[in-house]
Amino acid sequence: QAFSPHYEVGVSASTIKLGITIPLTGSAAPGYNKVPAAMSAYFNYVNDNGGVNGRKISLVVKDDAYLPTLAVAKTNDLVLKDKVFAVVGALGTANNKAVASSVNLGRRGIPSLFINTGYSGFADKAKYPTTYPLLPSYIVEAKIMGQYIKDNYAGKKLGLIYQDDDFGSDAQAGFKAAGVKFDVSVPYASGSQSAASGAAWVGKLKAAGAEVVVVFGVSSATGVALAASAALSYKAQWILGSVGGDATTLKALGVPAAILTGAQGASFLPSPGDATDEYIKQFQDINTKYNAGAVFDNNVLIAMNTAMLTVQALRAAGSNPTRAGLMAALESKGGSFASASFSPILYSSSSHVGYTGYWIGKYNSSGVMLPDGGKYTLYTTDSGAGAVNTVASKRPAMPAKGLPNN
Amino acid sequence: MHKSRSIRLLVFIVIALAAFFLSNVVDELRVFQGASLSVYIVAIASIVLLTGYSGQISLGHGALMAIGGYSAVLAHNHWKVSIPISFAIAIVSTAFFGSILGWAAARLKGPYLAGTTLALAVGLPSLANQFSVLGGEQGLAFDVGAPPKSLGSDFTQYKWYFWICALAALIIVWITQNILTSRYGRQWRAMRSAPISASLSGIHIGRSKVLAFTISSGIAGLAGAMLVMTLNLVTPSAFPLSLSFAIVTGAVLAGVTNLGGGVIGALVLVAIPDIADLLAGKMGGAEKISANLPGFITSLILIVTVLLLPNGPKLSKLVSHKTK
Amino acid sequence: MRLFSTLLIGLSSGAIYSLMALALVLVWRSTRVVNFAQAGQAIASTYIGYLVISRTDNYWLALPVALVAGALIGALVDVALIRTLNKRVKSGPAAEMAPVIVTLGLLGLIRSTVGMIWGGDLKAYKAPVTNHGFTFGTTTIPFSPYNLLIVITAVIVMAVFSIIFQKTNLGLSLRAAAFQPEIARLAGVRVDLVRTIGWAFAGGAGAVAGVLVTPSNSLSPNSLDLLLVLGFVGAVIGGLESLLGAAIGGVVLGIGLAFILEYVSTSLAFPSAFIVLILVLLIKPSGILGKKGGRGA
Amino acid sequence: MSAPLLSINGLGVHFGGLAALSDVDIELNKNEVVGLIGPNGAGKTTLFNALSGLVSCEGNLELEGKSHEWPQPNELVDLGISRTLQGVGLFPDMTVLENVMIGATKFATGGLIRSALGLDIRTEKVLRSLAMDALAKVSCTGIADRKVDSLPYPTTKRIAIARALVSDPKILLLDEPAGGLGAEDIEWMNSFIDVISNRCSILLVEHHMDVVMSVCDRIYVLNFGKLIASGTPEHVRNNPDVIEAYLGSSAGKQ
Amino acid sequence: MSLIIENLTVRHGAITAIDSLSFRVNERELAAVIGANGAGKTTLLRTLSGLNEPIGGSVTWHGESILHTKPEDLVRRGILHVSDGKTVIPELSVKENLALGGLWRKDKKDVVVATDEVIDLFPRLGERLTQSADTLSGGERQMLAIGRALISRPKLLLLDEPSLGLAPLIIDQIFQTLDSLRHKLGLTVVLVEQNAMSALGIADTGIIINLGKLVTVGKSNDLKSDPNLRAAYLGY
Ligand SMILES: Nc1ncnc2c1ncn2[C@@H]1O[C@H](COP(=O)(O)OP(=O)(O)OP(=O)(O)O)[C@@H](O)[C@H]1O
Ligand SMILES: Nc1ncnc2c1ncn2[C@@H]1O[C@H](COP(=O)(O)OP(=O)(O)OP(=O)(O)O)[C@@H](O)[C@H]1O
Ligand SMILES: [Mg+2]
Ligand SMILES: [Mg+2]
Repeated sequence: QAFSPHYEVGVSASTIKLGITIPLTGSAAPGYNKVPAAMSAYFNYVNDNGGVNGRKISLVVKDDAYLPTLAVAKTNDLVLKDKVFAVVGALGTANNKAVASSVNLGRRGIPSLFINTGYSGFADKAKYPTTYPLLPSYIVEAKIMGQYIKDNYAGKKLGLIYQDDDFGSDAQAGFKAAGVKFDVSVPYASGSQSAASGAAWVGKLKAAGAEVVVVFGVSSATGVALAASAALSYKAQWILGSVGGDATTLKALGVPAAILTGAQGASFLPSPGDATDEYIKQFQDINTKYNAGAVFDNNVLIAMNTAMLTVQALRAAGSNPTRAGLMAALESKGGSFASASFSPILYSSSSHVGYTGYWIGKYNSSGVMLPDGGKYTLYTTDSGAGAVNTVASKRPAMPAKGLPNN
Repeated sequence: MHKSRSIRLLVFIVIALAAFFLSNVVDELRVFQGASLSVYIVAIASIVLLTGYSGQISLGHGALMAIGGYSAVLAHNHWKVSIPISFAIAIVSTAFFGSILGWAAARLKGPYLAGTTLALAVGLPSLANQFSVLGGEQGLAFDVGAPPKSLGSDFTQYKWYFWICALAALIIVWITQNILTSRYGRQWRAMRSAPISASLSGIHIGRSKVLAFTISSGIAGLAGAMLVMTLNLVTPSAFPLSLSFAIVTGAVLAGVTNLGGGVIGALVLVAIPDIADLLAGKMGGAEKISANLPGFITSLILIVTVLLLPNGPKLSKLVSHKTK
Repeated sequence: MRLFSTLLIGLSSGAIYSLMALALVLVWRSTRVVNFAQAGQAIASTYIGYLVISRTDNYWLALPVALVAGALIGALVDVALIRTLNKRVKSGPAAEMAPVIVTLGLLGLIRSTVGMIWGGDLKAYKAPVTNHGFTFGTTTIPFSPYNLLIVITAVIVMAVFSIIFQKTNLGLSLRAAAFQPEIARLAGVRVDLVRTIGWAFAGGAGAVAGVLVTPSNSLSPNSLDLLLVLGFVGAVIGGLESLLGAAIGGVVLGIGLAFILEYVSTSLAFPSAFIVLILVLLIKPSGILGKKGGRGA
Repeated sequence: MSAPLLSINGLGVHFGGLAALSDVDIELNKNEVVGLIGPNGAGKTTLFNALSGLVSCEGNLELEGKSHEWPQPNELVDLGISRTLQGVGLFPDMTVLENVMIGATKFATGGLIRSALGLDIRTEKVLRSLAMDALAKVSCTGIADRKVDSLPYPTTKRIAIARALVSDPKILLLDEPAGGLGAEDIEWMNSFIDVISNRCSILLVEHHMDVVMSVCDRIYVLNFGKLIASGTPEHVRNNPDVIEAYLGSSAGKQ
Repeated sequence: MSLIIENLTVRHGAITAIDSLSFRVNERELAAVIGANGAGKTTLLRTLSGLNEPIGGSVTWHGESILHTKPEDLVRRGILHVSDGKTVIPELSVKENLALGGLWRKDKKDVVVATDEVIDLFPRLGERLTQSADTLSGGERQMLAIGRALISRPKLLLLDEPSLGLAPLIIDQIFQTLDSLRHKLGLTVVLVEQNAMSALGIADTGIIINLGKLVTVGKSNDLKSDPNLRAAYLGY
C-alpha cells in the first residue's frame, strides 16, 4: 500500500477545514450575517490563487442565533462531526466563554482564532489557552476615548450611553482608568432599545446639558440615540464606539445623514469607505468578484481582515499544519502578520492580547469616517493601568494582490 | 397498583443501565446530545405536570430554568457545595419562587396566564444584568470539574455530564411519574377538566394550582441547573424566549399529558436542528437561502407534526396505558 | 415638564403597542387563538409595503397595499392551517396548546421565508410625516406628527373594529363563531367564512401596525418580535376581550414603561413590562376591561 | 325533637339588581327526602350554589343545630354534604374509578413526599376500595376502568351519584338527577333514592313530577326566588298557586 | 313534499349509531322519535342538520338531498336544529343569542315580529335580554335555544329533548306552540323525546328506534295503545 502521511484533524492533502459560529438568523443577525460570506470570499480568492501550501481552505458556517446554548451545540458539531481544524472568527463574549469551557477547547487543544469580541478576559492565556482574541478590548477603547476627550473637550459637560452589561461595564472601567467622569450616564438593557427609549435617553442628556456624548452600545442603540436627538433638536458632539459605529448600518437604521456628519468615532481598522487605503481597495476588489458585491461595510472589512490573518497563520504553521503548530506560529510570528489594522498584534507565548490601538476620526457628509487632520494617529494602551500612548501609525505593507506570502 | 409501582422502578433502573451502556458505545457528539436530551426531558416533564395535568399554561418556564441555573451556580461557587446539593438547591429555590408566582398565576386563566408567563420569560433573565453577583451578560462560570479519576482516563467530560444529567433526569422523571399517577395527579386532572366538580369533591382549587406550579417550577429549576452544567456557564442569554417556547413545543409534541411522550418530544427537539441542517445542506443555494433554510425546515416540521399528531404520538399512548 | 415629556414618550410608544395589541385581540375575539404568527404576518406585509416604497417612493400607496397583503396572508393562514388544526384537535389540553405551537411555528416559517427572499440585512424607509417633535418656541417635545399619525391610526382601527364587533351582524357572527362554532353553525352563521374574515381583519391591522412602526425601528425578519411580546402584554393588560381594552392596555404599558425608565432605571426595560402586567392583573385578573366569568354550575 | 340536620334561614341571593332568592327558609331532617321544585329560573340551582359556596349570599346556616359560616365549595364534603350538578359534571377524560376516587379525596392520607416516592400504596388502596363500594351501590363496578366520555348518558348520571356518595355524606344535594333519563332509568333512580335515603338525607331538585311526588317526604316550592308553598307532596300537588305557577293543568296526568 | 330518510347509516368510530334507518315525515306533520338512551336519536338529528356525516343512505327534504351539506346552508333552507344540552352561546347576551336566529334572514321586518312572538311565548327571556346567556338557569337556556330557532322561521324543526330541564307548565306551553305553528306556518317537526307519553300526545306520527334500528313507525295514537310497545319502549 501507498504511504499515506498523517494529517491533523481537519487537514487533508488538498484541504484545510475551518469552522465558524455566528448569528445568521435572529435579532443579532443583521450585520454579522455578512461575516461568513465575506470570509469565504477571501478564502476563495486565496484558493483560486494557489491556496495555502497547495491546500484549499473551506469554511463550515454554523448559525448560533447569538445563543450560548446553540453556540456550544454548534461548535460541538464543528469539532465532533465536521471535524474542523480550527474555529475562526466566532462572535460574542458569552458564546465564546461557554464554548471555550464547555467544548473544552483548551484541553482538547482546539484553536479558536481571532474571536470577535472585545472582552478583555480572553487575553488570559492561562484561562483560555487556545482562544485568540483579535479586537482591542473594550477597556482599551474606552481608555483611548477617555484620553481623547480629556485632551480635546476639557471642561465640557459629558454624557455616556452604554449597554448595561459587561460590554458597558468594561467601558466604564476604561473611562475610569482614563480619569473621565461623566455628568450623566444612561444605561440601557441590551435589546430594549426603541424609538421611545431613544427619546428618554435624549431627555436625560438634555436635562443634564451634556455637550459631548459617548455612545458605547450596539448599532441599533446608537441609531436610536442619534435618530432621537435629530427628532428632538438636540445637538451635541457625538462620539461613537467602534461596535455601534458602522455608518452603513446606521444609515440602514434610519439615522439622518445630517446628524452623523461631524460625529466622531474610534476604529482599529481604516474606514471601509476610505478607498485610498491599499487594503481597503484590495478587499473591495475581492468583495466585488467573490462576494457578489455585497455592500462593503465594517463587517465585511473585519471578516476579510480576519480571513487574511487566518491565511497567514496557516502558512506560518508550515506545510503539514498541526493545531499545536498553528498556535505556536501565532504566538511567535503573529506580530508580523500583515493586516489592515494600524495596530500590531501582540500575541506571545505568555499573552493573547491582539490589537491594542485605535485611531479617532470624524464622519464626513457621506458617512465615511476620516482621521482627524487627514492622518491616522494611533493611540495604544492596555487593559490595565497602563498609559495611553500616541504612536505614528505603521503597519506591514500589504502583500502583493493581498495574497499573503509569509 | 403495588406491582405496577415496583415494575416502574425496575423499568427505570433498566433504562438507566441501558443509557449508561449506550454512552460507552456512541460517539462524543451523541453523548453530548444525550445530556441535552436529558435536560429537555426534565424541562418537558415540568410542562406536562403543569399544563397537561393542572391545566395551567406557561410560556415562561425558561425564566424558571434561569432561576434554577443561577441558584445552582451561586450555591456551587459560593458555598462550594457538591453537584447533587447544588441541584437540590436549584430545585428548592425555584420551587419557592414558583410558589409565589403560582399564587399570582392561580388567579389567571388561559391566555392571561400565557401572557404573564411570557412577560416573565422576557423580563426575568435580563434582571441578571442588574446584579453584579450574577455576573452580567457574560455570566458566571459553572465548573463541576473533571470526572472522578476512578472512572478511568478515557472517561470524557461530556460522558460525565451525560451521566449526571441522565441520572438526575431518571430520578426526577420517576418521581414525577409517581406524583402524576398518585392522587395529586388525579386531582389536577379533575381540576383541569371540571373545576367546579373538583372543588365540590373537596379539592381546594387555588391550593392545588399553586402546588402544581411549585412542583413544576422545582422541576424546571433542575432542568436549568442541568442546562448550565452542560454549558459550563450561566448567562441570561442562555434562557431566551425561544427556550421557553421550545419546551412547550416539546410537551405538545408529546401530547402534553404524558411523560413517556416527553422523551419523544425531547428527542424531536434535539434531532430537529440536525435534520434541518442535513436537509438544508442537501439543498444548498444562495447564502440568504442556506442561512434561513434550517429555520424554515424546523418550523415546517413542527407545524406538520402538530397538525398530523395533535395529541402526541400514538406510541406514547401505549406507554401510558402500560404504566397505569 | 419631565413628567409631561415622560407621559408623551409613553403615549407615543404605547400607541404602537396598542396597534399590535389590537391585531392580537382581533384574532383572539374572532377565533380564540392567541396568534403568535401575528408578528410574522405583519413582517411579511411590511416587506411588501417596503417593496412598494422602494419602487414608487410612495408611502401612501404602500400602506393600503400592505394592508391588503396582510389581510390576504391572514386569510391564507386561516384557510391553510388553522382550519385543519381546528378539525384535528377539538378538546383537551392539546387543544389549548396546539394553536400556540402552530402559530409559533408559523412565525418561524414566515420569518425564514422573508429572510430567504429579502435577506437578513436591515432595511429602512422614511416615515410619511416628519418624526421631528412638535416645537413650541425653543422647546421640542418628544411627540411628533409621526407619533400623532400612529395614535390616530390606532384610534381609527379601534373604533372601526369596535363598531364592527359590537354593532354589526358580521361582528355578532364573528363572536358567535369564535365562542361556539358548532352552535353558531346551527344558527346559520357561515363559520368558516366568518373566521377567515376575522383572520383577514387582524392580518390587515397587523400590517398597518408593521408599516407604521418600521420607520422608527428599521426592518429585518425579526424586527417586530419585541413588538409582538409587548403587544401581547398590552392586550393582556387591557383584557383580551375588548378592543378598547387593547388600546388602553398598550398605552398603559407604554406609559408604565416610560415612567419606570425615567424614574427608576433605564436598564429595567424588560422586567418592567412584567412588573406593569403583574400589577394590573393582581388587581384585575382578567385585565382592565376584561369580563369576569359567568356562573359555574 | 332533635335539631334538623340542615336549616337555612332568611337566605337571599342577588345578582346585580335581580333577587334570585329572597328570604328563603328551608329545613332538612335526618333521613328525610325533601323536594325543591319551581319554575325555570325560580332559584333552585341558585339555592344549591349558595349552600355550596359558589355564589355569595346572605342569611343563616345551621348544621345540626349549630350556626355555621357559609362554606367554601371545597369545604362541603368535610361538612358531610355532597352535591351533584345540573349537568353531569364528571371528569370526561378520566376513568369511572378515578372519577369516583376523586370524590373520596377527604379520606386520603399521607403527603406529597410519600406519593412522590411511590409510598402511597396504602392510601391508594383505601380510596380505590371506597370507590368500588360506591360503584357497587349504583351497580357500575363492571365499568370501573372505562373512560367516562365513552359511556351512555344514564350511566354517567349514576357515576355522578356514586362520586357524591363515596364521601359518605350526611346530606346529599341532587340537582335534576332524572333529567334526560328514559323511563327505565327514572324508575331505577326512583328506587335508588329510596334506598339511600336510609343512609343520608336528600335535598332534591327535579322537574319530573312523578319522581318528586313518589320519593319526597316534603316539598318546597320556589317561584321568583320566594317560597310559595311547602308541605307533603299531596298538599303541594293540590295547591292552586303551585298549579298556576308551575305544574299547569296537565299536572294531574303526570 | 316531505322528509324522506332511506337506509341512513351513521357511525361513530366502531359504533353504528344509526343502522339503515328509513322513514318519512310529511309536511306539517309532527313526528316523535322515541327510543331509550343511546338509541341514536341525537345522532339522527345531528345527521339531518349536517353536523354528522353519514356513511350511507339518503335523506331528501322537498325532493332535494340534504346530506353532505353544511349546517349553515341547511338553516337557510329552513332546517333548524335545537340540539340537546349546550345549545346557546354562553358568552353572548340573551338578545344577541336571539339575534343570531335572524341574522341571515332577508325579511328583517319579520325578524322583529318573530322576536316579539318569541318573547311573548317566553316572557322570562324578555326580562333577561341584556344578561349574558351564561348566567341563565338550565330551563331558561332551553327556552332561549328554542326561541332562537323559532326566530329563523323554520320549515323543518329538529328538536332534541326540548322538555329536558323544563318545568311541566313550560313543556305544555312549548308543545302547544309547536302544534299551533304547525298549523299556522306549515311547520314540520321532528321531535326527539324520552318522555314518550307526552311526545306521542301531540305527535301525528311516532317513530320508535332501538340501537339505531327502526322498531316501528305509525300513527301515534296506534302506538300509544299498543301494549307490546308500551312495555318494551314507551315505559308506562
Ligand atoms: N350570575 C347571574 N347573574 C344574573 N342572573 C343570574 C345569575 N345566575 C343566575 N341568575 C338568574 O337567577 C335565576 C335563578 O336561576 P337558577 O339557576 O337558580 O334557576 P333554577 O330554579 O335552577 O331553574 P332551572 O329549573 O331552569 O334550572 C335565573 O333567572 C337566572 O337567570
Ligand atoms: N361523538 C361520539 N363518539 C362516539 N360514540 C358516540 C358519539 N356520540 C354518540 N355515540 C354513541 O352512539 C350511540 C347513539 O348515541 P345518541 O347520542 O345518538 O343516542 P340518543 O338516542 O340521543 O341517546 P340519549 O337519549 O342518551 O340522548 C350511543 O351508543 C353513543 O354512545
Ligand atoms: Mg337549575
Ligand atoms: Mg340524545
